Amino acid sequence: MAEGLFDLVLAGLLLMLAGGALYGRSLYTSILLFVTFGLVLALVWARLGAVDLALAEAAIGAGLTGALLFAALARQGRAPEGEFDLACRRRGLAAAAVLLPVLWLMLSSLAPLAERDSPLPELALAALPHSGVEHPVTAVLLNYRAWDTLLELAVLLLALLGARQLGSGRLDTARPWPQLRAWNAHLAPLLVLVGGFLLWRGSSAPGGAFQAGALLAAGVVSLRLAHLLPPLRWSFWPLRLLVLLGLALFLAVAAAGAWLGQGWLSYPAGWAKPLILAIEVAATLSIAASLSLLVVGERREPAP
Amino acid sequence: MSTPLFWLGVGCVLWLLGLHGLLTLRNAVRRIIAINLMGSGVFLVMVALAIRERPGDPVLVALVVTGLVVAVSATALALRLSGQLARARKGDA
Amino acid sequence: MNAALLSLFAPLAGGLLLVLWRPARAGLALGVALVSLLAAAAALHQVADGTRQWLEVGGWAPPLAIRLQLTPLSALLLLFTAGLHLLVAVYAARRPHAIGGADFWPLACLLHAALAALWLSADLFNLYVTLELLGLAAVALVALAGEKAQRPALDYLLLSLAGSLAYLLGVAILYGRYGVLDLFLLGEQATADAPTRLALLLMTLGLMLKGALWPLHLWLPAAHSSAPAAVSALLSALVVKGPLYILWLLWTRLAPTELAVQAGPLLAGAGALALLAGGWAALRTPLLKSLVAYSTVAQLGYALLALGLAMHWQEPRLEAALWLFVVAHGLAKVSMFLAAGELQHTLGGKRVVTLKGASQTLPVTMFTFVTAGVSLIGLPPSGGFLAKWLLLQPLLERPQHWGWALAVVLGTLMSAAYVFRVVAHGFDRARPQPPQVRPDRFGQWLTLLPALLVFGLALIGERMLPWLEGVSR
Amino acid sequence: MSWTSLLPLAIVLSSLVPGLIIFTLREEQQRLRVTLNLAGVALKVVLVAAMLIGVSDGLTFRFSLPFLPGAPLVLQGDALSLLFVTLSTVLWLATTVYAIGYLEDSPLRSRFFGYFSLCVSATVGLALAGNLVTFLLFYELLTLATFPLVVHRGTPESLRAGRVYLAYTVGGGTLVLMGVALLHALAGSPDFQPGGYLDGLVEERGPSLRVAFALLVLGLGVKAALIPLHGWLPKAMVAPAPVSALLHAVAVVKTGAFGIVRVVYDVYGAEAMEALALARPLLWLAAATILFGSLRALQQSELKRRLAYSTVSQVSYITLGVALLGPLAVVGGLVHLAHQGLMKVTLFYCAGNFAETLGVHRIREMNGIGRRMPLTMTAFTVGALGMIGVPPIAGFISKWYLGSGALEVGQDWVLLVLLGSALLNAAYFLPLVWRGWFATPADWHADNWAGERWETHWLLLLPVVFTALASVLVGILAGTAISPLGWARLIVDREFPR
Repeated sequence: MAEGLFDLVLAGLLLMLAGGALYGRSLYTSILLFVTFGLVLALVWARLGAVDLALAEAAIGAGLTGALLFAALARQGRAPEGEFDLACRRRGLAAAAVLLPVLWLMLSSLAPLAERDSPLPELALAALPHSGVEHPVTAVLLNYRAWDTLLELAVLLLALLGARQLGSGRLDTARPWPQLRAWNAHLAPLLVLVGGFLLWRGSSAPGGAFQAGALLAAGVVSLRLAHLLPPLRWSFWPLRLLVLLGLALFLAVAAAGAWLGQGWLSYPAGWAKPLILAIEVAATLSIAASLSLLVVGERREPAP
Repeated sequence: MSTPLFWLGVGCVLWLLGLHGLLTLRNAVRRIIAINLMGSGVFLVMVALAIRERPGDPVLVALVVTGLVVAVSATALALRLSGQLARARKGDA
Repeated sequence: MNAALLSLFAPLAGGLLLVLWRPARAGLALGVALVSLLAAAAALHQVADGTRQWLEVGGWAPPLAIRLQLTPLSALLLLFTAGLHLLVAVYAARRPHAIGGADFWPLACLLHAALAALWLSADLFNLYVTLELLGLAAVALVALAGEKAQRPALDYLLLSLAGSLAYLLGVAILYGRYGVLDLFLLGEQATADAPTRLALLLMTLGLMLKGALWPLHLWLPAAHSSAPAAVSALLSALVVKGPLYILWLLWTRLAPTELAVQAGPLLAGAGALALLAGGWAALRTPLLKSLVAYSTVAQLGYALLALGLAMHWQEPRLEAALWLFVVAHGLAKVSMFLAAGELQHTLGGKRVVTLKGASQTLPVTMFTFVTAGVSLIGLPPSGGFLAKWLLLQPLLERPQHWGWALAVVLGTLMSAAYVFRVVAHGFDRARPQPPQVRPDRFGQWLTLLPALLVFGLALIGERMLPWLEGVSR
Repeated sequence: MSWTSLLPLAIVLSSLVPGLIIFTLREEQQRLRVTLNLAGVALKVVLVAAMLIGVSDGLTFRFSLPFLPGAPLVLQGDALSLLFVTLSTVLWLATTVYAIGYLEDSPLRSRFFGYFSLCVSATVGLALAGNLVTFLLFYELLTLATFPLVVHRGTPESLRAGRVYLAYTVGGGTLVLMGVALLHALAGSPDFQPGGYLDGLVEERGPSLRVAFALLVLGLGVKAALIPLHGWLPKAMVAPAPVSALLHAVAVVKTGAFGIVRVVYDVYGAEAMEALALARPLLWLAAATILFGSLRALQQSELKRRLAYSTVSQVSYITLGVALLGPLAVVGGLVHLAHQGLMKVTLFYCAGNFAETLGVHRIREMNGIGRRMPLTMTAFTVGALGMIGVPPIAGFISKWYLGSGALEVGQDWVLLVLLGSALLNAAYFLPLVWRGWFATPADWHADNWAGERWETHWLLLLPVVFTALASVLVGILAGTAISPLGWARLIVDREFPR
């Protein structure tokens, strides 16, 4: 009963925040509500037992997206919006009138799904001893469905390459005040430590490359905002190497497997654990580098 | 009403709410938020399906992690684009 | 299978190298495309007898892990992708104005890799990731054009994301219902119940949005026409075909026959309307590249029509027609966009009227445009004709199906009208527009190549048919 | 691959290859261009002669290449195709000579001659087409190759005409495409064969066959300028004179008529035509076009437009002969294919000469032109009299056979149509002849060829004299086996085995 009530409160909060984020009076409010939404969502994941997700959501969903949103707001300024006039309201009502029956349709046809189950979890658990890790989610991510993960690193790279086409991504940051500098100087190593811990934990318990990478990125971003780090320049090749490291290593392992007869992305017996660990470390560094560049990447270099 | 079914419904509502925003809103940043809400809705549906059994379905959770990273990458790109556009508009004005 | 993997690996690894190692971009990109092309040819050779090969990624059995499949069709699409990438890369190396920026090289390689991964995948969620990869690569390429392309790029990105999320929700529902993600395992189990219907509906809408299939095509003309010429060529020829491929897999391999039969006329009707609406818009637009982009909308209508009717009548011949349309349109569209870019660049204007006298000032490019246009119209002996012929045969066999044939006729007439609209300006000698820069001869002849290949397609078409039709069923 | 299978291909290539090379030539490479053109013509003449001999000896020439599933590309030399091939080749020869003279010193000649050769290749390929799919291919190719010729001058007027031309021919081409595709869906695409190949289907798929026939005849009727599909033809007169001559005497209008012959006799066959009751509507359409074209010709004040409407009328004689479905009438229709070609090309050359030499475009400007240009005017007179049907010029022969053919199958009313048309022809041609010879000379604004040895450029004069002589000769020698009449009888003997 108490659990049901908790669910109800969480869900109500979630939906209210979502509505507020969409239709908030000013853009600033909207973004604030959206970041809060992310945090509540992380709570929901935790409540539903998906700790990996809770961590990922807190770090990536709420933290990083929030940072990106505020950065976008800073670029956009507080331009008057003229968003919610009468025409918009009419449009909104019309769309709602269309979508409500859709909701009913969806709910009625999805209801039976709550009772079914899947053969995959059992298979995943049965194969776990051979996967090289103890945590089933990590096994899925880096072994059973490693191909998805590889491509997803490529997606991240593409987002970075796409953002690079857009000219200066530099934030016009004010000079940081001294406390921030001092505070960040202590915060950053802490973030690195926590990130490393998450990464390590990932093989046996919730946590892993993405969560760790996002935390590291947060550290880098805060250091950079405090001007404790030099500008991150794309033209600096070790940085590019860092961005590519995870994907390159992953791809090399895949290709080596195919070349040596194991099969595409098959780890040789006994090598699964070290290889997965190596890939995770490399991926963490790459993700951290990519995400930091996405947030605080410097202006594109002059054309050669 | 079982817990999975409840969260399944919440996920659907969230997805539709996002869709509604995408259909009606014009501001780029708000539309990006709407897309993210749609994404959260889908993830909620997936996790709701994952907790139908004990312990939860690791495959679905892993899929959500992947989806989350994809979503954040795309969001980052979209936000940069919108920021650039806004800046260009300010430059024009 | 290893050959197919090489065809995928080469552009992926090449893309990474190009990011890292910046000098000698063009050469490396060309090498990558060439290797991929050869590997794809080898892959096609392996399955040319109509067999299908599986690869279980990571060595895990199917329901748990991802499977890749190599069929004659996917091998052919690999070959097609690599060939077009090579061609565009050669052109881009020669004509730097057509690419927008140096990042074209890695992005084009990654786009190629995304498509290769898509053609090979047989797993619904993996297909989602490849779709996102494809979408982001395409958006990044569009953004290469600079400021004027940012609004279209953002619209493209947002709608593409919305499409992906609709698709993903569909995937989630199917997984919830059947507990597996492998397309063929799902195909064995699928029944026509409410969750399956809902999932298929969501996925179809999402894919139609991503593939710019009418009526969800509104983002396409702006995005395709504002991109640099080489990018437009890749986008129109290749990128929109990815979602179409998934749509085809979904409805012919996964969906229960009963549902496919029901949904067929809807898709076919959308296709017929796409033919008309796209053709009409192409006739009306004052801008050259926008005309070419609308023609993509119209041409996708043929493919959608073929798909819908193939579903409705369970007719494998129409599936062959669908893929022939895709290949013929891809080749013709590469030529057409590159030619349009060349015309724009040399004559210094975006509008169709600036082509006045182009048949004298740029005869080869104008000829390229016409040759490609002839295939789009579907005049013999082009690949477009072959595809249309295959589409028409089942339509004409029974008088009650002649209504569909009428749509094809109208589409043909419309495409003739917009192609000749451009051509007529080319022959106008009243006030010819003088070229702004010296035309590049090699580039001109290069753009002609794919248009000529479309005509070659008609000669080998008969041998290709078994690869396209029914083999992977 | 023996020589009998390669010969049809070689005949098509003998104009296609020079044409493609000519496209790449620079404007000033006049000599090379002329050499290439003439070499192509000469080669084609030799090849066609070889094939003529072969076919009259009973050899078959067939070249085939896989193309569509169940429908290969087939080039085949049979008696009927050779009639058209020979006509095209001879007139190509004459027109090439004429065009070299006509276009001397005008811009964009490489492009012109390139498309000109393509156009002839398409016509010849169409004549040699061994099945409907191949026919369709060359039919569409012809549309594409003639469009640049129509808009060659690049003026707003010619562009407008080009648009109209395209609208009609692409529309017609699409109808033909649908007709061919429909027939393929019903019966496949076997080779053309005398008597047709649809016999087994008449009972079962009668309505579908009727629809296919309507599609084909309407589509072909665009090029054959059957009413109401003739609108493009007078407008296309803005093209340079050699193009008008070629379009009107051979390439475009005749392909339409030739296609109708093929469809009626070698796809449907007389029996199926009877069984499906298709011949009668076609006959009416042809008769109406004959009268309508002549009436409209009478109203024109511009020479080329009058000739154009005359073409509308005259080409339908072929369709008329075909639709009568009797052996004699078919002989008349087929022989008219050749005769009308010779006579009409003569008339167009003459009109071109008048325009080029004296700037004469309108009929009233022709007054007394015979004194300034006697040779051209003589040729014009021959052509005009032949069109009316005065013996012994070629036109008389065709009308004689058409008339007897109509009587043979009991369609006596057709005689009235023929008679009426002859009177109308006389009414619009004889005044021209009278003006040319007997009226007081008009005041010509310019005389581009005053004081030279000949009345105009010799390259313009030669083809005129040649085709006029030929028109008379084929009339006089009609009784011999090598005349078009003899050949048409050979075709009909094979078509209607008795």
